[in-house]
Amino acid sequence: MAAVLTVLFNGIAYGFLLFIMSVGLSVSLGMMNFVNLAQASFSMLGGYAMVAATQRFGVPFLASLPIAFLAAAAASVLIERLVLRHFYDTDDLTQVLLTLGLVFMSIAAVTYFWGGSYQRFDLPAWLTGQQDVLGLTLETYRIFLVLTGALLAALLIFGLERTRFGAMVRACVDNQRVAGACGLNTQLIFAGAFAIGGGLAGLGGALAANLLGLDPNFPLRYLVYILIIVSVGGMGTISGTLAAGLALGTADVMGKYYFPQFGGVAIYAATVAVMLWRPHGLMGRRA
Amino acid sequence: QESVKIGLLQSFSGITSLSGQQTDGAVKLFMKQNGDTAGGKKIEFVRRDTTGPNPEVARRLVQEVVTREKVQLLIGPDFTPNTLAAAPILMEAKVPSFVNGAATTGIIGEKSSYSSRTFFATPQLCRPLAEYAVKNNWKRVFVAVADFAPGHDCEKYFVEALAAASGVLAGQLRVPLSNPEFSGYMQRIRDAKPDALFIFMPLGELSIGILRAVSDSGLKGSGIKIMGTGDITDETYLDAVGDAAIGTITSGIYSTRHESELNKKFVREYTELNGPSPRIGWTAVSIYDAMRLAYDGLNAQAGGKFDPDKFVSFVHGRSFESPRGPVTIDKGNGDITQNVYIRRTDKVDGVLQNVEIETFKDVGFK
Amino acid sequence: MAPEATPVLEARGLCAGYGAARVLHDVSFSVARGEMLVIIGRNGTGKTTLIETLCGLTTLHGGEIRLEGARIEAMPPHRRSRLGLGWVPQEREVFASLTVEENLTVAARGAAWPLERLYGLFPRLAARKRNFANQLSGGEQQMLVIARALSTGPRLLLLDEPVEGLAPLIVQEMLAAIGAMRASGGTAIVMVEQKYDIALAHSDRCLVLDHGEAVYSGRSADLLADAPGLERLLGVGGQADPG
Amino acid sequence: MSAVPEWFAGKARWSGFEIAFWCALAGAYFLPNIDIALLSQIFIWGLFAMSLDLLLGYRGIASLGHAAFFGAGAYCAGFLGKYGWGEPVSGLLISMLPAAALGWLTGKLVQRVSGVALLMVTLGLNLILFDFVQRSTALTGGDDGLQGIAVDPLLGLFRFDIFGRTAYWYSLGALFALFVFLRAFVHSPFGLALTGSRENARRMIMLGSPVEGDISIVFAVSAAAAAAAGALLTQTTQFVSPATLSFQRSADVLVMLIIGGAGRLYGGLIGALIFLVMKDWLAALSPVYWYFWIGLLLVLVVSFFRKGVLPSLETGMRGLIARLGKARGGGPPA
Amino acid sequence: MSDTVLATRGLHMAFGGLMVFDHLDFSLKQGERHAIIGPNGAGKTTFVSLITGLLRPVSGDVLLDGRVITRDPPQARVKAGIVRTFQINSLFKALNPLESVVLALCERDGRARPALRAVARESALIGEARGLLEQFGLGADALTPTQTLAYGRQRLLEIALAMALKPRVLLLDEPAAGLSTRQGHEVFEQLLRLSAGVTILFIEHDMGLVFRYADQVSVFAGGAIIVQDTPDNVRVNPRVREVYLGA
Ligand SMILES: Nc1ncnc2c1ncn2[C@@H]1O[C@H](COP(=O)(O)OP(=O)(O)OP(=O)(O)O)[C@@H](O)[C@H]1O
Ligand SMILES: Nc1ncnc2c1ncn2[C@@H]1O[C@H](COP(=O)(O)OP(=O)(O)OP(=O)(O)O)[C@@H](O)[C@H]1O
Ligand SMILES: [Mg+2]
Ligand SMILES: [Mg+2]
Repeated sequence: MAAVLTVLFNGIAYGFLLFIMSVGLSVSLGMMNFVNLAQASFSMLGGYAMVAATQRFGVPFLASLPIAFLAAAAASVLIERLVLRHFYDTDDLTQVLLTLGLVFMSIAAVTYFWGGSYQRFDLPAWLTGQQDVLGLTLETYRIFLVLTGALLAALLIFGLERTRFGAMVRACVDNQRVAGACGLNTQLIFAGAFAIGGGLAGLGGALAANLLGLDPNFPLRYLVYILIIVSVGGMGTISGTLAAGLALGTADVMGKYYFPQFGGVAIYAATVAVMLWRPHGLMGRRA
Repeated sequence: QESVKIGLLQSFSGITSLSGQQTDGAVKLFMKQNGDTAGGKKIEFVRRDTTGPNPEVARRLVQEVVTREKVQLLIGPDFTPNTLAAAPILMEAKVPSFVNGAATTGIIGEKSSYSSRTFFATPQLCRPLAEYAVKNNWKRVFVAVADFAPGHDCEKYFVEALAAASGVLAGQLRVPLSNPEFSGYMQRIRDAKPDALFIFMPLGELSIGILRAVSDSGLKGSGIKIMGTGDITDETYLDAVGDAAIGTITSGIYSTRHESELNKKFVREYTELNGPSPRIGWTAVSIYDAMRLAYDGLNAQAGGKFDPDKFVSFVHGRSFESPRGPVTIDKGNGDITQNVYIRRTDKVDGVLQNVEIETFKDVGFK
Repeated sequence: MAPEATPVLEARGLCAGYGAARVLHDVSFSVARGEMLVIIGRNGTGKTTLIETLCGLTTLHGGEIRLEGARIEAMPPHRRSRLGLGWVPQEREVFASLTVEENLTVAARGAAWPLERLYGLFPRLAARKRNFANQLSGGEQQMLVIARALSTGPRLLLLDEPVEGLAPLIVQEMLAAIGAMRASGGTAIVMVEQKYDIALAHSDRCLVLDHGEAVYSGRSADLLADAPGLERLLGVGGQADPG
Repeated sequence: MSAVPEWFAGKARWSGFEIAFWCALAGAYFLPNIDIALLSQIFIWGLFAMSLDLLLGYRGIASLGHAAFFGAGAYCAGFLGKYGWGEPVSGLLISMLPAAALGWLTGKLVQRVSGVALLMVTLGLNLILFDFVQRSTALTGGDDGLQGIAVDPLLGLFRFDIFGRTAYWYSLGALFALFVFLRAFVHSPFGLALTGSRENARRMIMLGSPVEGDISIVFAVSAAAAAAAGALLTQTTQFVSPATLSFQRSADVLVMLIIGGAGRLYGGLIGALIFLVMKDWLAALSPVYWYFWIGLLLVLVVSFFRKGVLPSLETGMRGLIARLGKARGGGPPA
Repeated sequence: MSDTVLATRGLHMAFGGLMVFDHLDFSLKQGERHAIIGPNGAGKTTFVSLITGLLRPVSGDVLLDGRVITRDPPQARVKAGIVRTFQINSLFKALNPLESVVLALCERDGRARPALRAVARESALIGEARGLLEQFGLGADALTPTQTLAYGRQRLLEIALAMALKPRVLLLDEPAAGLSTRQGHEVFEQLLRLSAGVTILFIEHDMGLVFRYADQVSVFAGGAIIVQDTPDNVRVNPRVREVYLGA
């Protein structure tokens, strides 16, 4: 019984990790309707910012998280102003190609500055090891992930999805011309939304680095996972992304425990099934 | 002055770019120590990026360097599928090659009699470790391998050797190649209550991930011995694993800590030349040894026109002292016989190292 | 300061189009407080272009636009809107992924048109407020776009074929509401309308465009009474077919 | 007005550009120091991209798992070669069949989904197939590739040599044959119907068109062409590995098609040419950092050739011709 | 009753919680020109979509010539002769009018599926398409891409596409939308000239058009048909004035 509960908990923690990783893209795709694969690069950047802060400048881990957010947010706005804003009205595939190009460039750039190897960093002692909770032995970092993930989800759902700012962004995306003529400063709103999306991606990267490792190929390695989570959840609904993360996370961990012979196929099969069953995702908005 | 062209086909980009960096490092060091001529001919390199296990590209590049660049010797391509895809061309064009970064058995010899291997063959690492485990009374072993051909290979040899040494298979599982999450597997291993866990994972996210998971989940602290082929504690990735790697028992062909004058010189000069990062892994040694065989082979036919058949018959059957220890290239098929070391990962002077604790001498490639 | 003296909107010598292509040639007009100006003309003659030029959505090649005396032709669209320009686009451009209510609050400004007042004008919208805008019927979308423009509290309302697709009863109610706005708040209106009979009957002055040029400007009642003039200016239904 | 009855015929006619293009491909072989191995690979990728163009350019549905069909053809040709069917031309044709069936089924499966869902379903199916092939080492040799493929000389005369001469002519010939087929396909009423469904599926339904059924057909044809490309790769290299159906390949072919420009068959070929030549050149020039330059290439292409290189060139050409016509004072009669 | 072409029986429709109409019985006679009017959101467009099969009713049936077609897919209904136009133009933007009409004709004659014979060889169909475009006055625009056509021309093409299918029952959703009063009349005149023998059901908010061109008028409101009568009677009906026409 304890084993089952531990596995379940691990699945939930993994689910939150997937959520944290994907939420940046979820915001940019859902709110901005921009297929910004470069979010994966911002994740990586957040990870590297965290490592640089903690390892080189001795910043405590917790304090390095906002740094990761800000670094990625700044980079995101920069890229938006320089490149992406010229592509709001292009089709999905053009955006995919453009941002894929940016991902490639980021990989080479990171290799140039930080080298090709995996980054080493040590978590503070209080985040490592295991804790006894209600008779279960749980990994400390996973507990931390669950708490942070839940907090983040709550913040975003109530602070972004259900607010006027969220509606403004979606209005600008639906029709930039009309939104502008209705008095919305589309440039500013877009930049703001990109900052939030990029920052979240950076935060996700910083939190994920411990479990997933961090090297220049990080964006390519996790791109598919991120895409899967966001689409299964339903474009741009943060609650959907959370639901998809939790569902696929638990399914994955439970699957590996009970049916290890199925290997990695479970998550893909689940994706195919969900997308055929509900083409707009678990919580997709449009009818 | 006459020249000899050597093709250098390695992965210089992408996930496997570190081996490319080591290749460059080793070549640079060797040239510095031995000059840029061999057998009176100037050495020129044709360097191409295989971009990882990508047989279609590798084959085309081999075709290109052989038919257009007209290289006489080839170091590479790396990875088993690349090697296999290239073999027929090398056979037909009579271009001797040195295989490294590909460990599958049987890819040297009948597939291409012009090849020699300076790397290692999978059973070379798996069998000694099984014997070592049983000898130390870790009888019930759980086997976890990556779910792809090399993993299946390794699993086969290890389980065979374990049975031969009358050990017991406590359970086994195959981990998919793209797998960011191990906790379900960890629980499964814990449930099986083995004495030891044997791991084979390719270098990279999986090798790092599993050692971290073993440590984070508390499996390591619970008395289960963690062991595996040297991939999981390869020096290039060891620091990224961090303290989670300490205490891991691995079998390997080379450690920077290997006690020999030749190795100390090798490590010192390599580091001076290429800097401390990335650390020296077994790719560097494998390339370094390939360079030495190439030079020796060319020197042996100094003055004459390059003759691939003579070259191969000179290289096959050769024994020499490598930084890793004594090495013999098989006379029959060009595969490699070498010492295999059982190492324990420890922190030495604040740096994670693979410390050799036992030596299996002259282990064959079968 | 005499408010009656400065027109709410004054356009002088407007030349505008899309990119390098010119659609409007030297168009001038003005609208006073509480006044309603209709713009009529055949299909494709540049009426929508004129409205969009006022909003800042086209390429301006020359001319100036003053809103209550202040030059606005160099401003981006959102600043013009904040100065009191409200726009109802021709093609029912609702924010499709917002609910009806979000459409009405997302750009809301000022206190003149709170939600209740909008819903009072268009009760149909109140009934559908939780639905996404793209689920509405054609007429409902048209109501939504008008209500959205009102929600920004405009001093000058630009209406591009606002009665299109609306039931006759709703048209009457809407025109009545516009009349009330003009009377009480002094809101000025510029309206483009194909159904010139309705348009002329409800407006003070009119401007007739042809091939991007203003070919007539005067009192609506005069033009409505002048049948031959109408025939000459609005002619045989647009670019009539040769066959 | 006289243009009206000629409109369709004019569109279907072979233009001088086209003929010159194919002659250039054949003639490239005789250039000194040309990398014919690379060119053969470009033909194969070009065919693959062309097959995707049928789906994306003409029917407007993107597949993120097209490598599944390529790989199906590649493995099918591999198995044929391994188990004694070494004759290449018939092997190529046979290899197209299973993939066509697979495509038809995929079409059935996805006919009710579109957009992102379609991308994810095709991606998922591709990954599942990849996983299966890679793990079934006993059947497929897994990562090490299928061993023991033998391919007979082409037409019983030309051995597949190490210089890749036979491979060059064989791939070019197959590419051309399939191109002629696909070209006829898109110029038929069915091609027009596909374009109609791309533009406005709802309206097509209201014209009584079996829009959903068409998806299966176009998937099957596209899959068969992709499989032909895969089989060509196997036959010309006598090697097949799971890399033939990796996600990477699906992504690459999409990139090539978009670079070249979707919706005109040639786009895929041009895209393959640009992408592979640049990649080869950059990788040789700067092995460690070529990723950067390829990324930059993508960014530049979408920035300056919004709809792909070929359509942008066409528009540019047309503009130029119009300007020249004006300059001469003439201009086409209206 | 034998001359009834199209009918609905107890048609019930709702979107989630929103009931659009409840138990609707309606019939359309052969050769009739029938207008549907009613307040915005009364369900007129929805009704047309139910008949054409783009939407499925919650319950109730649609009948063509007395045969239940409620479960038939839209394509089958088109083949049976039920053809519609859309309230907002729904065209093939990248194709030109000639291609669009040829496409419609190929679909009508089932010539789109055999896949290797060139379109250019369908000279009979191409000729027919040209004739149709001439009739609608679109001859000069035959090769202009649809998206660059003026709105009024697009509106004509919308109708021409429907006519190309040789419908038995033609459903028109606000065909004069976006046109001036005068153009609206022209469109209707043209349509009626070309559609002898076709049963027509149209939705309009322009009463001038309704009262001039309809034989029968149905007024939808509040989920039901509140009045069905001749134009003259509908015009003076007090209920209709109250919910729809106004003063
Ligand atoms: N986005 C655009 N780009 C280029 N030209 C345009 C664009 N929009 C409109 N035009 C052209 O500008 C001219 C004027 O169009 P406009 O829409 O202003 O006419 P309109 O008088 O509003 O017509 P309608 O009565 O049909 O609404 C037309 O010839 C049209 O083709
Ligand atoms: N997909 C949908 N989801 C939810 N509600 C819908 C949907 N489609 C239509 N409705 C609602 O159903 C009702 C009927 O819509 P319909 O389009 O049939 O109206 P209509 O009579 O054609 O109105 P109009 O004259 O404005 O075109 C409207 O209230 C509309 O909001
Ligand atoms: Mg207009
Ligand atoms: Mg309607």
